[in-house]
Amino acid sequence: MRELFTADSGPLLINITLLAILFIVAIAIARLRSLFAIVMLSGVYSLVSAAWYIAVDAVDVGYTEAAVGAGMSTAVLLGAMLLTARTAKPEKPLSKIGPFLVCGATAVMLIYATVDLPGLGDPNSPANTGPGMTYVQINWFDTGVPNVVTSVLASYRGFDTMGETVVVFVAGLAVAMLLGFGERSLAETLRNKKRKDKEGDAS
Amino acid sequence: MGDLFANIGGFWELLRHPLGGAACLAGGILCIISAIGVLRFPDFYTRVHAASVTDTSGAALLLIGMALMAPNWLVLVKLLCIFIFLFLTSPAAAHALVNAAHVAGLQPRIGPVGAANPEDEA
Amino acid sequence: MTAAALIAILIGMVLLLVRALMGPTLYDRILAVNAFGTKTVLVIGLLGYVMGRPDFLDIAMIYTLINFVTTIAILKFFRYRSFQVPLARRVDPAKGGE
Amino acid sequence: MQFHGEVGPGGAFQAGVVLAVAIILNALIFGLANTMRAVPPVFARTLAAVGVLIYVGVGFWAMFQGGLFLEYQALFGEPPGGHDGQHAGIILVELGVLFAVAGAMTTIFYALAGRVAEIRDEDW
Repeated sequence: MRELFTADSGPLLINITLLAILFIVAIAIARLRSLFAIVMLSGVYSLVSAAWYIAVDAVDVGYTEAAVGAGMSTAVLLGAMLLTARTAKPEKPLSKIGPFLVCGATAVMLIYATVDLPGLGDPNSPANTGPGMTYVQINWFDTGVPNVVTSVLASYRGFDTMGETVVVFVAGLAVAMLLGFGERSLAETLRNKKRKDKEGDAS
Repeated sequence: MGDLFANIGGFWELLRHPLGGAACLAGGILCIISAIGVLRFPDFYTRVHAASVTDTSGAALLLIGMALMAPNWLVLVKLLCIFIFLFLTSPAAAHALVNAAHVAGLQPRIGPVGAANPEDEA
Repeated sequence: MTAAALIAILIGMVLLLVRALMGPTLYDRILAVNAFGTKTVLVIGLLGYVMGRPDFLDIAMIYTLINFVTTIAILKFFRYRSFQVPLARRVDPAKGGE
Repeated sequence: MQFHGEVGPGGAFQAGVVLAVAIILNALIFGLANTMRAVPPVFARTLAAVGVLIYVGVGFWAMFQGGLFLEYQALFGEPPGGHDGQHAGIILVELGVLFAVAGAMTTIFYALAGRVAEIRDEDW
């Protein structure tokens, strides 16, 4: 038992605990029917997964998960719940078997594939010896930017990042095209206020 | 005199890591206690009381412990920012929560200890 | 020491999760999720120390704020069923405030 | 976060989302109508478009200076080895991403939160 708490296996224990919490939350989200509880639990899910990203040293992914998963998506999901019912439809018991089989088969294949994966931070893995290492070596001479991730994203693959920016823009535009720009509520509030003022003057 | 100050500096450097570790451990134990309280207390309002143990003493002890172990000034400033944010937002959130529950008509559980829970009967 | 504190907080998180799943009323769930967020902030801070790189506190800082926003959003939505009602009124100096 | 972007972790996308979350907090506290008066929806979607334009504009600026599309080295026509163009180009491009993300997220939030639940009589 003592080895579990020494420096070497402490991070392992933390990883296992965080992943176990993630698993429990995922099962709970799948089982619950109240949409409110599901929105809140998805907030919990992204909190825990961001903590886990930091535990495996992926700090910028943790940043993104913190900003998008916990803050933005909760507000947007609550806004979407305005437009729909409060609880999910109950499912027929037989209709779950097909998806369950597909998910189980995928899980078995993924677990089989992890046997071949290199360890976390392994210096001999393909990702660390191939183009990744080249970027790290030539980056300072090429761009003079200290952070390799930024120089790869913005400089070496600037065209790719431009595509992503356009995708975000188009996504915002598409939602606005489908649902309207939200200006009607402003117009309606102004109209209500004007009417209330008029009633106040009359009385 | 300067020699004494140098000694104090060295002594502090030696002392601050065990002190910080002890403060962190105390904070962690308080977190467990508050979680047990949230799990075991009978009704919503007492649970809010248990949860606020984390927000006040648990978080304060942990942040003080981390600040004692801080390697440089930037980390110290960030910890101070977290401290201020936490102490501004968590009372506001707790008040909003209890206010919403009260307005919605959630009644506290009143009666002798060990009485049957009205939620169970309903 | 920090690793022990971290594991203690993780155990606390699991207990809170049980409350969030059991929670007889909706407010219990919100309370558990809010306390969970506070604990996550502390976990992120301690993780930096355990891994020897305490420079990640920015994320903990942002979490503190985002957790607050989420709680307020859920409560407000639950009470008014809409985002459009103001919670606080701006005091108009011309009218002397009402 | 935004100015972290070049030398440390974090970046424009996250900063944009945080900006949008700030606007959402304002909407939660002061009401959607007041926020829409402070940050009009027109401004939000214009911001998104301007962000994309800044990004593409940096690319075309490099082209007009005689380089390739998005070749930051050519921004100021400096010899190889100089890094001012790289720094300026990355900062400008990240500014574009910041504007685009913040504008798009705010537009999505307005579109979802600003829906009137049912159509009132006066709307006809």
